Amino acid sequence: MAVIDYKYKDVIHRCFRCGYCKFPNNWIDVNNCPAYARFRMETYSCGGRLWLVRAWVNGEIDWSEHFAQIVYSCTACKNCEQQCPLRFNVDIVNMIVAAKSEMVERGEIPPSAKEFLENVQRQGNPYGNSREKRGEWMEGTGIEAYQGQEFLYYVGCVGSYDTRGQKTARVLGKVLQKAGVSFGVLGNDENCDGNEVRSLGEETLFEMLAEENVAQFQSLGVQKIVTLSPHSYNAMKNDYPGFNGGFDVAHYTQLLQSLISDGRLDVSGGVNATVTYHDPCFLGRWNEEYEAPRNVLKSIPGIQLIEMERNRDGALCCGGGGGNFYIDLLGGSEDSPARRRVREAHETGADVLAVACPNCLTMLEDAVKAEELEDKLTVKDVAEIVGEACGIK
Amino acid sequence: MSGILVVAEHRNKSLADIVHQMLSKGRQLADQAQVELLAVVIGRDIDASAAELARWADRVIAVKNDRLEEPLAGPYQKALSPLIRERKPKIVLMGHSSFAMDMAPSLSVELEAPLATDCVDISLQNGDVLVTRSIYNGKVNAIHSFAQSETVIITGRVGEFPVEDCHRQGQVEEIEFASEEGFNYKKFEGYLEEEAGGVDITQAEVLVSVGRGIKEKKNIQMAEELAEVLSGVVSCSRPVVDYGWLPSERQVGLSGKTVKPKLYLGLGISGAFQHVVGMKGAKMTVAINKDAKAPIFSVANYGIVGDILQVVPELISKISELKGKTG
Amino acid sequence: MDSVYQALVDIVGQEHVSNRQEELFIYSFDLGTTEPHRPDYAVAPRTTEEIQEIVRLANREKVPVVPLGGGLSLAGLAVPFKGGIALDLKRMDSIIEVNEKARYALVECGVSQAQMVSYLERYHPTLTHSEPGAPGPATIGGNVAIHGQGDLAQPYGFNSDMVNGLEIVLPTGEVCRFGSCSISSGWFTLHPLPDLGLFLGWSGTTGIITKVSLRLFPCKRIRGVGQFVVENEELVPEVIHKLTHTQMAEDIIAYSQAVPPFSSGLQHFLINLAADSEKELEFKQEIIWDDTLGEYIRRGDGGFLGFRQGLERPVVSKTSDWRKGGGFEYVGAIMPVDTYPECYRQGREISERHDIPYTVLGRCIGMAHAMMFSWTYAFNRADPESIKQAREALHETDDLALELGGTLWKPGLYGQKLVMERMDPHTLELMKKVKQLLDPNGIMNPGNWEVS
Amino acid sequence: MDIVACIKRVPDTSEVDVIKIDASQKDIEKDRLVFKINDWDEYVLEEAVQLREKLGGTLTAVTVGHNDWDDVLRRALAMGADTGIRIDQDVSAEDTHVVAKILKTVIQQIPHDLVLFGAQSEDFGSGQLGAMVAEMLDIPHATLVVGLEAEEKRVRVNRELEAGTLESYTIELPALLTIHTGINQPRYISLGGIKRAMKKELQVMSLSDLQLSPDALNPMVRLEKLELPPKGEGAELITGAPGEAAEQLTKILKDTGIF
Amino acid sequence: MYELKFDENECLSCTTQDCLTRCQYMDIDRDTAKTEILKIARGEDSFVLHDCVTCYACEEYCPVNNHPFYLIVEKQEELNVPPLPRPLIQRGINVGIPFRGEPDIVEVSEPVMSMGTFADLLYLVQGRLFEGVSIISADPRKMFHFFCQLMYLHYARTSVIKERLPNIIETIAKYNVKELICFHDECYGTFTSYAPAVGIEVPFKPIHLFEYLYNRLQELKDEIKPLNLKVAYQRPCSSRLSSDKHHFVPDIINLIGAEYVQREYIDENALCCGGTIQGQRREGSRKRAADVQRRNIEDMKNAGAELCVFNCPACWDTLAGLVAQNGIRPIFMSDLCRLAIGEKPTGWR
Repeated sequence: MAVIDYKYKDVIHRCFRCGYCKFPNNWIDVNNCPAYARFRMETYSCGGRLWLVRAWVNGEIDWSEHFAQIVYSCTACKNCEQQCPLRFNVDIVNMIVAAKSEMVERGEIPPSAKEFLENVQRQGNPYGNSREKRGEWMEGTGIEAYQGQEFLYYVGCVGSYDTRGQKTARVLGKVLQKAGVSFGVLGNDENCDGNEVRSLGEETLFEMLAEENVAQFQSLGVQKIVTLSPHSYNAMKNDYPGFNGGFDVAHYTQLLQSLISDGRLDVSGGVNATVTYHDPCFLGRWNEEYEAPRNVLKSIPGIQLIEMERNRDGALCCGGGGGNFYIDLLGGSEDSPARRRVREAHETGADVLAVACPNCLTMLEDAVKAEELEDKLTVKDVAEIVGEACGIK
Repeated sequence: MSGILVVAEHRNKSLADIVHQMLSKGRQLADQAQVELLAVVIGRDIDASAAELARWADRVIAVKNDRLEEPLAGPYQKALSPLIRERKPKIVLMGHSSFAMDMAPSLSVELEAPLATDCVDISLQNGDVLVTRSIYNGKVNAIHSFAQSETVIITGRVGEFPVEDCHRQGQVEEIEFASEEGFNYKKFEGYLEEEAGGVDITQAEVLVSVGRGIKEKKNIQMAEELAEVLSGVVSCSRPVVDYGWLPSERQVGLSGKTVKPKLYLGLGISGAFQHVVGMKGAKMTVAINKDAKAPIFSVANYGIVGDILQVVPELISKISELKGKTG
Repeated sequence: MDSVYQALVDIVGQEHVSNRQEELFIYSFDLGTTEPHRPDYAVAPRTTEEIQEIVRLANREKVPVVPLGGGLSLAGLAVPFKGGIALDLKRMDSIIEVNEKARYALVECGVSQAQMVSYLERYHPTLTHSEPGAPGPATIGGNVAIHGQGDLAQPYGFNSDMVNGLEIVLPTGEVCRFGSCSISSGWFTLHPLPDLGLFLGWSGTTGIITKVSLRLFPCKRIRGVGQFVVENEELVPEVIHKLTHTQMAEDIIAYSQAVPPFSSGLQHFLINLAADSEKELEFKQEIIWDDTLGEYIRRGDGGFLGFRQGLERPVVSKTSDWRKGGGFEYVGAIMPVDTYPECYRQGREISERHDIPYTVLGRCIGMAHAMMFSWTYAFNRADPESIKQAREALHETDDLALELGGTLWKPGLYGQKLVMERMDPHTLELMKKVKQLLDPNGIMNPGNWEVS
Repeated sequence: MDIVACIKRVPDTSEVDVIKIDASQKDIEKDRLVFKINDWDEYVLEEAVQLREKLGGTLTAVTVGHNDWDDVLRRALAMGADTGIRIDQDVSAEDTHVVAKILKTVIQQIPHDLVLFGAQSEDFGSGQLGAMVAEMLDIPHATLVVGLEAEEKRVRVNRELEAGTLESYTIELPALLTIHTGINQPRYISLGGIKRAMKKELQVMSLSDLQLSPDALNPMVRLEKLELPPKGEGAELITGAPGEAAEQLTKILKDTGIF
Repeated sequence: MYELKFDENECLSCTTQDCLTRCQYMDIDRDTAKTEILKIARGEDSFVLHDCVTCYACEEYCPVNNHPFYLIVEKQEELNVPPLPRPLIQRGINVGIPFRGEPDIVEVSEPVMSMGTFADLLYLVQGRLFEGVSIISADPRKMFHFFCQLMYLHYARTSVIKERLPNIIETIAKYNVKELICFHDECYGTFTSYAPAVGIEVPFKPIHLFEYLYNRLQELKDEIKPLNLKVAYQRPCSSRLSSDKHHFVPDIINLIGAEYVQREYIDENALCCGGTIQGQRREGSRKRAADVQRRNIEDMKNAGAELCVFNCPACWDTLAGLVAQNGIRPIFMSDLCRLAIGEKPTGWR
């Protein structure tokens, strides 16, 4: 039995499996680890996962597709790191990703993850859609190609290919136009940001994407980047500097916040709605940006913003992280985190569930349909709500 | 020009369906070129097959070989090549079957004759033979001609050449072929029918058929439920079998079963021709697929562009509701 | 095809049963030093009915059933020593009713302590339950099944004394209710019916607790912890006596531990106070710190370390990281208060003998009627030797507790043996009969409390 | 056991709705297409690697094409092939006979107990090449192999026939097999693996290295032209949210008396 | 052995007796003050030794820098009138014992800052303000090797300080730095006031954190967005040993466009956080501390303070919670400065 050479060998045994990792910060619910919420077996809890990885590393269990699915069901939402009381908690997600990397190197990963990574290798996006279609989302918007404008508007894979994501990408484009922001996009020449690739354990592929993107941005003289997706934001803000790509990166909610406060964007049109906001993991727990989206929403006349039981660093992940918006190891049940989340949103009495991430958007909108809440709860991206407020159709 | 020769493939004493399709095409070409249509059948107890071939062919050559109960590429080739050298047919025509894929290429090398396989059309234009092949998963057609050659070998795609019944009385020539060649280096061990798991999809009135788009093994449960409310069974396309999610007895298509249900409901099936061949006979076809461009939509009566994981649960509840009402 | 597996799938559905190596591996472990044993199946039921069917199946097939909640007993009480079904009850997690006027909560067994605390804070801020200070996922059902106690033990006693009613699935599959709920829809008292209390403290060997009605208590607006420290352990029983006399503390814990080093050798007191107003709080503080403990302070024998408002929930699992090793286990015992000095001195000796940083802690139960002691031994999960050391220390401590005249609390197999050796033979015989009567096929959590 | 795996590189056309045919009318516009290893050849490599892990010996990967075809060889090396050989000749439009001649010449020069091909290619799908090469090498072959048990001197194979029937043979080595999908589960090839494979040496040969004169390669089948197939009529699309769509479909099924 | 440089004649010739007359916790007139301080100087018992809350202030009040406070503490120890109960002293003395092995001395390049015993607060030294600063004592497990020991002035244990401080200085000296920024001004006071007072050599030049911050802010002037906040400052006891640096508090607050609110208990009249008072042996200590804290916070409120700025983590521990309860937001000085240059302090909302 081959014993795996594993980066966190001398840390991973320190997990006691006390199980705090299952809770949000207010302890209201044991279901704040998306994978555990979905399956409710100890194997899928953060601690169970770590113990299994350790057992695999030590040769106590063999690799199996089920094991791989348990590991890949981690959405890297960082709730566990938030809740774990022990000093090594900063490395929990890294420990899982390192296990994924081992599987990637062995080629032993869930089929859907294999598809995801091969598609990115080939077409620069998880869907395997043609690179030639990446720019289709912007047809008829009059959005310019990037040529030295102030901002590069980086759309990302979901915004470029997913029909729902494309809608948001367009609206945000129009909002930026309306605010007179000088920006451009890369269209078909945009490539995957690699954030999910890394969380799927394909370190080398991520490095390649990061290097290519950094090189491309620099050759175009990009200095400021605004991203549609918090996933892109995270990669570019925290990882690209390691590939000497130090750009001034903002998530669009941060840009909108300042545009509104500087009076460059007029949202006086208002929107009459009771809104509850879902924190995306890669904006929230990963980058501690909880307020910008809320401030944007609060600044819109007519909006009443109410909080879900679990919010900010206690938010429940939509289940789309770690590539799961595509490889989908958490779907197909009323216990799926996305469906739990929309039920929670519905309980607040809100009629709009606002998100700031295209992955969350697609995950939660599908969940609303599955829960048959279409006529009670609408999922909208903050960009779309702002769009309405400044009269963009 | 000289004749057209159809190579007949038979199993358990009866001709494969494809043979009739090739005979019909062969007949048509022969009439057009006003040449003889020959048919060759090789093996033992082939009289019935020979007689059937004679309904299309002007001349049937029945090559008798007691050792050849089954159509085995090796021996067949050894029996065929001298025959073709002797009769010099312009076209040797056979169905693009597994058997042909094993034999035709080596035959073409042995005879140094050009070979075009899996053709969707064959035509004669002032004496020249032209073939059409469907390439790049059916997105492009390629038209080929052949270099000067006494004989060209062509295999035709299953289902592309409609069977036109014909009632000739071609004459049957019997030849003894005793050669041991072709048996020794490659020993036939027999056929394996995969063990019947009790489910015979060819008999089902309703088939819920799943393809790659089902994404994960566990989602097959969902298809089972849908099949249940429609009192049908679950079938699938090749990838699902390749992934080991369903036994191959459930596979519809060229290498699987051919089905003719009242309703064929395709979930996440893109519709490659190898699959479509197997389900074209369905009375009604409904396709649900994320990819609006999937070929399946061109053969389906109704289509829903959407995520099966979303639509199917809805469908199940709606149907069971309605059934509940109507009892 | 495994027929038991198939039957389980039919009962709870595919996703809530497993016979795969991953689940079997995880459910074979306790977090303490107990050797793992693999179950044959892991099952997570959602309803009492499902549990009944599982138990009936288990009887038919003579398959052991090992119920677990948080699986945090640390004493190996949920390790499937004889294989069978690991029954994860955490999906039984509805809070069914909170009756404010009668001050009780009716919950399913799998409701976690953390969930309960948070739910009451959120929806019934004037009520609280006795929170055991175990990690948050520990369950209500599991806790009463082992006679747990919590942060209201000083005024109100064991958590198992706070049970107002129980729903049990018997080892033979019938559902039984105990207390007022057995004759009415009210879950407000366990007494004064003929006492059939055959389930509390049995660690799931006589049945599966599926519902618990738990007493709730007034939750005052302000709650906080004060700390007091003395050098001389001999002072501890006296100080506790005085403190309990005030009837003002919600929780009194005396402890001493090697980490952090600066507090090593000193005896610390954690004293929880609660009040609805600053006035009430100051009144209580005056009585505790100035009037009751003032004399020690002025003599220089005792030190006041300050009072913090707000209850910080203890995070015991931090202990598991003392040796960067992810593990600890403790011996729990119920002891007379005046044994504290011995418990401390000899416990500390045992730790030092096994080269483990010592922690000795005693929580006051009732008006000092007893103390729940814990002697904690951390170990390094990656180092078999340190696990061995911890195990030996635990066994020596089991012996110690009994020698000092105490009783063991939720003992593991070793401790159970010691207890049953010392137990009055007639009592033992009765235990045996009860067990045989309730569990004729011996399928419930076998290995535990087995009277030979 | 010494294994030779012959693999090819194909454009990924599955995602392209409309393929453009270039001016010559004899090829498609490839400049913006993405290329990949032929689907069947992934199974070839997986099978070869597994046999190699089991029986030892050498594993040589061979392909015919210009230098950007190296990447399929890199995959093979990343998976565990010892050697990668590329014959530097563009044959993408050529008659299979021509390609077969070239490969036969190469294979003759390397140790080969077992030669593996994909059952067909994704782009042209003629499924001829393997069997032709076998005939030229005068070794036994079996096409469409979906089951394979190998020993030192012989292999037992199952060929796929129609309608779920398999045909079973025992074949003496050396032999040539064409591998069908589903015979195994190809592993994921990490980019790290491929990068490491970049360091390995590739053998590149020209026709002259093989003493093949171009005119010895005269094609027997000529490509006249490419054209786009006529459109079929297609399905009536049911639109709306999953709920609504399901609603409508249910009604249709009801009305047509399905239930 | 190290000797406190105390000159009785300075007191004899002193005209103010500020040391005791200005004490905020004892009401003493000038005559009593003179007699008592001399009694103490001569090694006799005095109620002052019993009633002293050890707030350090007299060190600052003394016009001739004669170290009255150090004197009081030495005598408390000699005459065994410790202000705290034994277990607290025991605890306290143990705190300073380094454990978990020796610190590994690494290459550092100036500027260098020592965290003292607050390695856990590393998150307070982030951002552009601290760019390029090398940190000494960044490892919580080793930080007691850098513990200035001055805390024992509260414990009547100058003996402990004298015993341990030289080794601490030696350890730091191993880094051979010319200048050392002190994260905590207790360290700064130790090196600049106590060590010289008892004749301990300090081979490097301590820099006060606030002085460093002020200079950095000057460099980053353009980045500063005026805060327009009313700010109170909780002055720690140890700052009494570096009163010459106290002016940086108002300087910084003005520089970042905030308002340093005027209040009764400000600057020299600042009140102790109460942390040390509440545990003292003397009757009523707990209430005394509570009263000091109440007055202190009331005063902040009356002055309209929105923020309460802290320097000392110990003050923070005792007071931050109470301050917050009273609607005033507690913040460390370094975080306040980060706010001013548009950075977001850890956990700040």
